[in-house]
Amino acid sequence: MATTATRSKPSTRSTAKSRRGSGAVRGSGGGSFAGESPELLQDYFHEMTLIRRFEERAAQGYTQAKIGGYCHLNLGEEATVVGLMRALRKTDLLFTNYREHGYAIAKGIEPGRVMAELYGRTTGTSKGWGGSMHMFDVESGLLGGYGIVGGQIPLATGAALAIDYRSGDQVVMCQMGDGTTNIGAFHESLNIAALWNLPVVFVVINNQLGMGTTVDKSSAEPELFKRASAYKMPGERVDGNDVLAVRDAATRLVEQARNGGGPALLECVSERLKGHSVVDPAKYRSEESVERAKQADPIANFRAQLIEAGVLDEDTAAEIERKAQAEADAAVAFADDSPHPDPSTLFDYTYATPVANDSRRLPADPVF
Amino acid sequence: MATTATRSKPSTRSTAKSRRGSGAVRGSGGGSFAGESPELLQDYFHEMTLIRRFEERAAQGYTQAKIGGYCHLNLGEEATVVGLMRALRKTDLLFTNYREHGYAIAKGIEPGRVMAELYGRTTGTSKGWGGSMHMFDVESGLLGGYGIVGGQIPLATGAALAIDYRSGDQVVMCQMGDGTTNIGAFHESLNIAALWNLPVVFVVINNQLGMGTTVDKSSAEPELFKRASAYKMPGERVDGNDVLAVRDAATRLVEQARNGGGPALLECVSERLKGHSVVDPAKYRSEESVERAKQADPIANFRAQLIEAGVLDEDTAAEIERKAQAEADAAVAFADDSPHPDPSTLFDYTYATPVANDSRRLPADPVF
Amino acid sequence: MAVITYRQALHDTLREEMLRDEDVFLIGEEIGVFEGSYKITAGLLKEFGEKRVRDTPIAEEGFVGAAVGAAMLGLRPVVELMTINFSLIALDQIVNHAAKIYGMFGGQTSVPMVMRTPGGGGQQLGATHSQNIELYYAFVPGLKVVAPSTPADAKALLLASIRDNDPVLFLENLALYNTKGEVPDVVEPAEIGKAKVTREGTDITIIGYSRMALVAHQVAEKLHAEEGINAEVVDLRSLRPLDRQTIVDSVRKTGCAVVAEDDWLTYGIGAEIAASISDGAFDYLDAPVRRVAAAEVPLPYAKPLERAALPSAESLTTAIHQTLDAVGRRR
Amino acid sequence: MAVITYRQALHDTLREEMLRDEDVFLIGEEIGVFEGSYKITAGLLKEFGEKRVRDTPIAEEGFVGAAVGAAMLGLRPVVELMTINFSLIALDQIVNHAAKIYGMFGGQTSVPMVMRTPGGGGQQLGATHSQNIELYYAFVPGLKVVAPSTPADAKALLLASIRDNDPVLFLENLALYNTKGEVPDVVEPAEIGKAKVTREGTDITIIGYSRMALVAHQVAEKLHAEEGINAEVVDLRSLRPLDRQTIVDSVRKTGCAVVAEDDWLTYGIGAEIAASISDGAFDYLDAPVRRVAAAEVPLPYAKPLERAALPSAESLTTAIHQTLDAVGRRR
Ligand SMILES: Cc1ncc(C[n+]2csc(CCOP(=O)(O)OP(=O)(O)O)c2C)c(N)n1
Ligand SMILES: Cc1ncc(C[n+]2csc(CCOP(=O)(O)OP(=O)(O)O)c2C)c(N)n1
Ligand SMILES: [Mg+2]
Ligand SMILES: [Mg+2]
Repeated sequence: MATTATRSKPSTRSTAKSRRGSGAVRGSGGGSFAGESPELLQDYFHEMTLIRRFEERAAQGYTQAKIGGYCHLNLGEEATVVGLMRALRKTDLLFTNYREHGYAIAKGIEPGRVMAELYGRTTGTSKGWGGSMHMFDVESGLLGGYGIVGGQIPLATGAALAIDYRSGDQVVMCQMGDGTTNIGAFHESLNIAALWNLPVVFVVINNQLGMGTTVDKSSAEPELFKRASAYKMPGERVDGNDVLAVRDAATRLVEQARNGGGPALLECVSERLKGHSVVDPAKYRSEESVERAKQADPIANFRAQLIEAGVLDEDTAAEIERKAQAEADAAVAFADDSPHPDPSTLFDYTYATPVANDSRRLPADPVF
Repeated sequence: MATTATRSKPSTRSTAKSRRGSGAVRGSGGGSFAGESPELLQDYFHEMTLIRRFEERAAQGYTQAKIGGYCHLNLGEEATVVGLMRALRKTDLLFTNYREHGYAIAKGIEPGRVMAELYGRTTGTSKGWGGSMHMFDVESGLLGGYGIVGGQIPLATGAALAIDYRSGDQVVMCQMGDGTTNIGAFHESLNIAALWNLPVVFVVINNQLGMGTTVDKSSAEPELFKRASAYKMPGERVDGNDVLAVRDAATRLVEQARNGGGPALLECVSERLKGHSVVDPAKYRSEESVERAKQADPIANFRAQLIEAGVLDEDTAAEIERKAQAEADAAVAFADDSPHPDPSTLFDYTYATPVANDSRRLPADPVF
Repeated sequence: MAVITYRQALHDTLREEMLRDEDVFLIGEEIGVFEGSYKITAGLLKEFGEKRVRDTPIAEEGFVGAAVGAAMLGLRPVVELMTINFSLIALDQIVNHAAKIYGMFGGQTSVPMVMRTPGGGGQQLGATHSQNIELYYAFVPGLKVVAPSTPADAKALLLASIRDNDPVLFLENLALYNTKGEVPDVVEPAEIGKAKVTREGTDITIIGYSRMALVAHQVAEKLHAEEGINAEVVDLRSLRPLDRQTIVDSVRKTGCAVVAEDDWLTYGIGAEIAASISDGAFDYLDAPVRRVAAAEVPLPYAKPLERAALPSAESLTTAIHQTLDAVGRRR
Repeated sequence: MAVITYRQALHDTLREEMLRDEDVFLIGEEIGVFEGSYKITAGLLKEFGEKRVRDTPIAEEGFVGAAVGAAMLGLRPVVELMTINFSLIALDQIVNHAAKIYGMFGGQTSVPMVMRTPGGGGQQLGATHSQNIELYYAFVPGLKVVAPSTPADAKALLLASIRDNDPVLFLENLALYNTKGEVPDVVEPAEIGKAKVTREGTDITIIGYSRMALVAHQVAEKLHAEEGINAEVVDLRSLRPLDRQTIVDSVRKTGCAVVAEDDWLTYGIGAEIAASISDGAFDYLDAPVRRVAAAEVPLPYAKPLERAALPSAESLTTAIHQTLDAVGRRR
């Protein structure tokens, strides 16, 4: 492996700058959308908006007690989500944390199936067994949302090991939050991935908050991408509010991994628009930080930029927004119409290989 | 905390050089022992030799089945052990791994009590409850040898937290092996220590081997001191075969920690003269690596250098060696003469606060 | 005497102990700025400052181990592990270090620390966030494990745990935090290792701990009111040590027993209770000890499945009825 | 039919399965260059190369989790955890991931992996290196746990475990590696979840697993030869699922039982065995089920203390004698 290469992004892409909002010149190839296909840009805008609308409906479903458990939303992280997913092929594999509704959609799962999972229905991505934190779909390559902080990192590393073992050409992307870089599994896995030169890109969504803990209160090195150097791994930071910047950086690192260049760490700096989960009013948050997050809203800014660049006009934008809303609504309708799992299926998924003397006892059943 | 400061040692102290053995000019202040007290140098030589003789007797005791369990020796690491311990005050606290006989002695425990622990006797450092891997002595500030790889690192961090909590002026030293830098506890603890600016110095004894696994097969960044930068912590590498270099580096970092400068990581590059533990013939080791270790023998080299520098003559050296041998022999005699713990004491140390309904059942006893 | 919630009892006790003893401090994830995932520590950061209320990185092994190390030097850390599920990451530090350090070094240093953590399912949190794995701690010599079911016991046992010189796993339960009960104005520390008969009766013994001790008590009251069944209820309160004598004394009186537990049946806490009853009341038992426990599956998210899998007042009532039928004591 | 050691049986089976199936690979600490801490994998690195025999950093959580991830993609990793004590560090990956992934995602991906690991005390390894914590796995739905006591069973169960599509904890024991036994030339995979009556008898049932199943068998033979006692011995072989029927059938015949286990008594594996016997053979039992288990202390290093704390042929014999006395069947 080459020597450490921790590159920080050029300042046009720096967080500080584009965080100020639409006034800043954003830098996809020099301030415009030069070289980008307008359809694709509209498509990004649509997908980001769809995720926004979807999450709003999820929050609503939670309030209506249609959704239970914990429910963590991607509000504010839509540019990161879409940018990252556009760097992956359909056959590439994704492991995420519990904040994964948007990823599930952007990786190609029908929004209805994602909502149905939140509703705990048999049509859901995990047949109602997983809920918000545990979406899964083999066909789309989403190998799971995971609720244990850091739990997905060794798994993703192992999936990359399997690809390498079989000389496959897939790449694994492993998403995680900023707070997650402090847990042991992060360290053990990045070391293993680098040591064995595995095709996996680790992505840290640095929304600058754990639940209420700021990144500088939890990470002694708050410039998280620099941690890659402890494993001689390339590390980069990108503006997570800039969908193209995210896409480009991720594409580069994913293709590097695909071509035998080994693992990398990509940090996407973004903002969490709301609380840690639906039930968190985020009272601990400073007004300034809330305001900053609002200003950084990647969808509002992208919309304004696309209009300014003539890629979108108000009508098309509104049309796309209506479409996204309709899709989110349709997802809810699909979920609501889907069947609940039957209690008789309770013992269907304890083991993949049937086994003698497996317990199938309900709480009121005697042992003999 | 200041920005990353990973300093590698000047080349006169580099491993490569002094590893070649006594021919190299060693660099304590410029090739001589300028400024060093001859008594102190003799004292170091004596202590290193004592540890060597002690470990040889331990190996013998193991072969005679006087010692059981696992038994890991400090053979080859004597310069590191003595250099590190001379940087600590008596009141400073030490946490080590299971390879700690030499540290126990150099931190001030009577060799007889160390050997008695190996022999499992009541006069041992842990009253026979701990054995080779688990020495402990409050008075000398040895807060334990630990057999679980990495287990001592969170503990040492917590001890430093307690010192900080009480505004004490002690420093904690936390010793570990090179292989141990790959475990999660290392990462979690160094982050916490740096985040909270705790008075702890982490010391990695890089003998370049786990059990049979070389450091480059286990650490993606084999220059282990560089890992400190992931926590914005100072990291240094020192020649572990050079007792003065080790002492000086350790003293600097220990005093820095004492004065509020926060934690640091010190890597001491050394060689393991024998197998991982007494029973390991180390067949996996290349001839070249065995030869290199022999050439690097810190005691033989130090002896030659002291003689060359006129600090020692052959007679004094031989006298010191006889004394060390006699002390090691006396330790064995003390251990051999000490009583075995009585089975009636089996339930003495389950709880510090006595508690109702505690089980004191032997295997053949009925529950009622 | 005031009626307060289980949450309030915990909060008040932490606060009082911090006021009483400078060596007591709190450490855990999101206990300060966020005021605790379940708000037990609300307000304490503001009152005591960062030194006494320490927010940690997400690093269960690191911060639990740090608490162990601090306790070795005589501090009295009270760790909050956000839920017992996450404690698995810290298990090596708890089982191989906290529990062993006193014995392994021949009694030279004790580890006076408390690890507070809630277990429990029923909140649709799915397979990894709904477990009842107190067994992992109750099994380990060197640890003490308490599991109060009422606000008063929560207070008395938390006092005892903080003042104890050994590592104590203090089991809470998500479903108990909002339950209410009377708490005396002055509470003495409870004696760890002792069960309590919370309802006297003669027909059957129901044994539970944590949430299921409360459910057991409610079921017993209901059976009495509606069917005249007079059940004795034993709240274990301490899982290690286990107060076998109190259990056995009760069963010697009633002749039959049902264990109510939130964990999985096979190898669960109830197995030891049942085995101990057989050990100590063999000649008094008129029927096998029934165990009401969770179905042995990774707990599903969907409500109908989750409900089917978890023990409840209903399943406990069924088991009690069937046991009374078996011994011919159903009225 | 050849007489080989338990170690050899494991080694041969690993080798044969690697030859049979390209997807089987070994992963663990010091299994390659060092040839395994207990030399089970000796020679395999040389034969199969680094891809199939993968030495890992000391990072149990990382490499066990990596094996889980590889298994999700259809490989069949066989993990060596150097001793079960170190598995605590990987427990979150085993309990919250390997065991949950099949169910939590609604059966979409299975985790075909084996975790081989030895438990056991008696080697003066001290409190942290001598534990028998198979309970931590046996308790968990989604895992399968096997614990063979003979070379033949080691082979048959390892074959079954490697070919099974679920995560299997394969329990070995330091004291078994050098024991010898007959192994047929052709071995079929055993059926996981089934116990085996390894000695038929009518006077008493002795139940054990792993090392204590062997000790139980030896004790039974000795009691027969020296005292004419005719004990039936049940080797559990599988701890999850647990074959209650075989145990209960035996006790229905003999009327009394002793459980022999290497772990701690309270909440140990034997508690479930005793409780299950009470559940299934209540009317046949003439005395409480005796459990012979380790003293509940952090195991001391010194030989006299260690010896006092651990179960043995002697303590098992005492318990058998006392149980036979209690039922009036001592000859
Ligand atoms: C091992 C573990 N510890 C604690 C938690 C509780 N928890 C859930 S999310 C979270 C914060 C994670 O923060 P970050 O990694 O920044 O991700 P974000 O939620 O901001 O996306 C915590 C502490 C958990 N799920 N798992
Ligand atoms: C958690 C854990 N995993 C594995 C082991 C087994 N083990 C004991 S020592 C050792 C190698 C440690 O190497 P290093 O850290 O370099 O220390 P050294 O022995 O060279 O001093 C291993 C793998 C253990 N004791 N604990
Ligand atoms: Mg975050
Ligand atoms: Mg080493």
